[in-house]
Amino acid sequence: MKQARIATAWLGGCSGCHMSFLDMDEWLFELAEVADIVYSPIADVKEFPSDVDATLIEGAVTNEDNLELAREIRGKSRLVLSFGDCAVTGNVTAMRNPLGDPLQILQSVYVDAPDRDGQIPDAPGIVPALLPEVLPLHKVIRVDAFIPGCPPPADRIRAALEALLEGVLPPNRGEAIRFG
Amino acid sequence: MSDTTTRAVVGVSDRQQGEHPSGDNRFDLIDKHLKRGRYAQDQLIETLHVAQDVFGYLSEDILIYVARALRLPPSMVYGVATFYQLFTFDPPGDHACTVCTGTACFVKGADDIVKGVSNAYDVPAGETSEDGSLTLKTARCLGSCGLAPVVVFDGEVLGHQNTESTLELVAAAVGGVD
Amino acid sequence: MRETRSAVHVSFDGVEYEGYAGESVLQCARRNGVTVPSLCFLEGLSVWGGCRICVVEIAEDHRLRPACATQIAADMEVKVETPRLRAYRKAILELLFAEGNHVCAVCVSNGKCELQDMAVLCGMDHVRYDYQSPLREIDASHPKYVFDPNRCILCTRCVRVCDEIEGAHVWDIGFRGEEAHLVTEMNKPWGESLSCTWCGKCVAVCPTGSLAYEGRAIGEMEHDPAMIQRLAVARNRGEWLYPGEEQ
Amino acid sequence: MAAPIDLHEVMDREREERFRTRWRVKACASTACMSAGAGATIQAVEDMVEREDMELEVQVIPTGCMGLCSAGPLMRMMRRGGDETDYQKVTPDAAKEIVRSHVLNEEPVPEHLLDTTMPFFTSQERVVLANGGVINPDRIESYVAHGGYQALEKALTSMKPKQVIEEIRRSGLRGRGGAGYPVGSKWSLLAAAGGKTKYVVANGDEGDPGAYMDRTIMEDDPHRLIEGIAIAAYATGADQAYIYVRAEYPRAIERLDRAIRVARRNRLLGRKILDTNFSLAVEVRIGAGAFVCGEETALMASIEGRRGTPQLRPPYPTEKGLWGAPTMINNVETLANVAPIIDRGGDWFASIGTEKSTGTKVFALAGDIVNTGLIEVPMGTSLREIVEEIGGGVPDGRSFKAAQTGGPSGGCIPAKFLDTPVDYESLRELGSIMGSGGLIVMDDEVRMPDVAKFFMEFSMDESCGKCTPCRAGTVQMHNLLQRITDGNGTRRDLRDLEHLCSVVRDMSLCGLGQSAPNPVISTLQYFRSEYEALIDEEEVVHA
Repeated sequence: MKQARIATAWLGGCSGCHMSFLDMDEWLFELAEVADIVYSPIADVKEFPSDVDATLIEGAVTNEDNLELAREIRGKSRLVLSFGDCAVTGNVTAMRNPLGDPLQILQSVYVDAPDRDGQIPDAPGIVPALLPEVLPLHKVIRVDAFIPGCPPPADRIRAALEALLEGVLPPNRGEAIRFG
Repeated sequence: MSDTTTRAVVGVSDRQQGEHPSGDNRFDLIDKHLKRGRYAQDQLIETLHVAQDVFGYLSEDILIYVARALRLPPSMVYGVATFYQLFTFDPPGDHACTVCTGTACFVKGADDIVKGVSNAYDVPAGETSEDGSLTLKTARCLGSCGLAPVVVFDGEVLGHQNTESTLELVAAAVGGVD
Repeated sequence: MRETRSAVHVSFDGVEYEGYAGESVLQCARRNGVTVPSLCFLEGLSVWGGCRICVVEIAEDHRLRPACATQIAADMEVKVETPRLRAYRKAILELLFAEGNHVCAVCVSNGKCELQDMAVLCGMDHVRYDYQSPLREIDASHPKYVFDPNRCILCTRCVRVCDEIEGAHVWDIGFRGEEAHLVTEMNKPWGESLSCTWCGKCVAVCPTGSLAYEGRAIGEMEHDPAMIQRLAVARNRGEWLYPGEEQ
Repeated sequence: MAAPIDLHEVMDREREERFRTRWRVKACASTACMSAGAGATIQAVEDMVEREDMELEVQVIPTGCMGLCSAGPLMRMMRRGGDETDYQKVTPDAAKEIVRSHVLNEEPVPEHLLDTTMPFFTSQERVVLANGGVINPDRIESYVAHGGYQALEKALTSMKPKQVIEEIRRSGLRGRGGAGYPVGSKWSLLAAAGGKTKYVVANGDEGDPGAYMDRTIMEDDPHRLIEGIAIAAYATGADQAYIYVRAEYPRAIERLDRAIRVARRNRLLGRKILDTNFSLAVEVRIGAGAFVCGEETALMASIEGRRGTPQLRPPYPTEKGLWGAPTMINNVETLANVAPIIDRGGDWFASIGTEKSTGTKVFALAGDIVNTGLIEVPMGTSLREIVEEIGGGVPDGRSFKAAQTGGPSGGCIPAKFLDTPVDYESLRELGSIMGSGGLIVMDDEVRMPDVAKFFMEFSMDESCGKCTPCRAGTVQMHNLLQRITDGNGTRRDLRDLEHLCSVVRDMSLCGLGQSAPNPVISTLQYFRSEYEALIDEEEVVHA
């Protein structure tokens, strides 16, 4: 049987969702038998491959790199899933939104804060520019299913993957969709 | 609560002849209205109207004064006052420019007039310019739709206005823009 | 005492139950173990009817009515779970989540929140509308409690309990529309309130993490809205119930 | 207690006064003409009459609205027992010339002549506005001279309350505030309600932008409203009435306050009205800028001095209204129809208009149309007649695109439905409503999604904030409309917008929320291509 091609990606988030992914422990070995992890922050792959069956995206869309990667993933994945509260709602990552202009936020964090010689990081091509506001993933690309949770517990991730491997969308009822 | 209010509030039950206990005789006018309405709690909105007519706006002191006179919870008085659009909590500017934004005026370009004055004098609609010279307001519908777009400047209703004519009007009273 | 009330037949989603005259649709459903989602309603307080989560369909005329404010009538057929109602409830929850800053992950009530529970119950797994991201300052001026307006859904339970049960009327709603928010006296910090009795009932009834005890960390806050029901029973019937004994 | 007014004596006296001078100058002093400069015009004529010793020849009478507001200031020269000549755009100088020319030379002044044979005047049927341009609103005698308070006298002295209600029922009169509930049924409900205290409330919180018929009635014919209220109270057993007026109408408030005082002095209000056993106190209550207060339960909350948030129904106001007592709320225009019905009979009224929508309706005609102003036509008149004939069509060589009725709760009716008769049912079928009677004509330059956004902004700003769908739903709908009209919308935005229309319509607590999506729904229905042209084909392009 052909191996399923699964990817995970990490946008504006704390990587907690990926930690929870690793918490699936020995089931990861079972997963490896039926699926290839073709792209992931926990796998050393530089380019996002094409022809991916399903991609789990952690994190909100907060800068230009996130946006670019999200669009690339959408173009190369049959299914895209918002993985965790940041991707689903913006969550903690989006807590800057009420404060408005990101430049002012950078100013207050890097310059106005009691820090000597503070300056706003500015390295075009290396440090990506922040978007005016942090957006949940489904505001920038089409998303097929949502796995809320901060982070989603390991068994919730496993249930989602099991469903995907069976060719259906993850459960979207009951405790499977609890935020927080 | 400031000293003024404390004194004013004492005055509700302890009226003296002559000067109002608050030291501000304008409170007399509120007292007169309250008395005529027999301090009925349903007179709240009318009383706030009177207070705003007298003082130009509703300060915290005035709200507390009215709340105590009508024996209403302060938070309720605050809730009622802020519910209604016509009550204002800041002193108004020297001149008031109200642009009608009813449907007929909208169809005839009232939005541009608001934007024009707002940009020229750096005053958002509903607020007063920093130097206190101009308050820019919008009105729901002044019912003079036949004259759309309508502008009211310092109480005078003017029909068939446009951005230029309105700016001229404002400039004549407030002074031009640099 | 209940036995003396006249009973009528009602049905919820086609299943027959017994209802009592004078009972609301919501009360009848709850008593019979039928789940009707709701948020602003709280047994023991006056009916507000603002959240619209408990809206059900009355078969007779297909009209949608809030279960909290609709009286049971004989042979009433109530529909709770229809595709339309499910879609509407979900939309309303999305609207609530989008208008405040409900960041569950860092909320004192995470895991014990009625709004969060309601999202689970109604199958809301994401918000399709734009988050409004309002800028609202937390009021931590009270020595015992914290008010976080970011998490307020304007259910007015606190306003009602303070006015109707405690009699202090510290809280009210100020402004209107999307600007509407909870205010204390003259919109001053809660800690400066002259009428607050520190009784904590508003905190007990809050369905979200908006009103909480000072010093609670994420997920540590537990509310006790049923306290008001026990209080009402004690006042009206002279019976002092233990927690969990509420009907 | 002073003796009540002798209506017939006043009529005789007024008739004499009418014939005292050879000329009467009636000048429209309603708000629209005043803002067009009528104040100076009237002043100029009065000064001239005094200076040139014409008092025995000419009397100047300021009147209420003559209707054609776009041609103001309006003036009418009336010869004793003879012809009338109407003038438009009468400046102070023109006015003096007109009066001199008539009085001295019996010659009209051609430049300012107003053609009263045009359909704007001939196609109207004035019941509610019958006194517009006729009486001096400041004088009760003027109202009485034109048949005022006859209906009240008739009701009190020769009809039982039940008969009054029956007459209203026969007339088929329906609420003029929007929904069109049968007035007779409403009155019966209040009459049947128990309790010692009952209230009648006149709803003068005319908030629809573009509608000003209620203001005109309150300002220009206040006694007609008071008479209607008194008859309603008599029929239903109420002894206290309120007139709730929006604070934006200071002139109406002043006029009503004075009219109430005068009516009381003449024993037309107060204790033992016209020496019968019927007593009624009427009080004006003022709003403070909240559209939602036009909603019955919100209005009552406001009268009680609270936030104008709507309450759940049932209980209905006629069961539990103001301070828990049975209360009936009627719109101002509705009540202005009452005296004529009692005067001339329900059958007469029912003979005007259509079978289900009887009588006339006042519309405020505005927007891209030649003749703007207040018109009154029989129910069932076609939109085409109103727009093309009475209104004189769309100016500047442009073409008609849509007529907006019902304000933020109504919809936009496209050209293909111009032949629709204007009545409650027909307008509802088209996705609009009668509303209070604002009728805004839009030409082909107007973009309909912009119109929808305009009204959504209105509803959003005016939402009281009590229920979730209206408070938060209107914000999201406005947000989506903003994006779409900015050209940044997507197909999904359009889908979300349509879904929200249903959510807000079906789930909101009160009429404001329930009808807030109407402008969007109707423009989507008739002008969908304009939305489609604005949106991007892409599913998601927000960032």
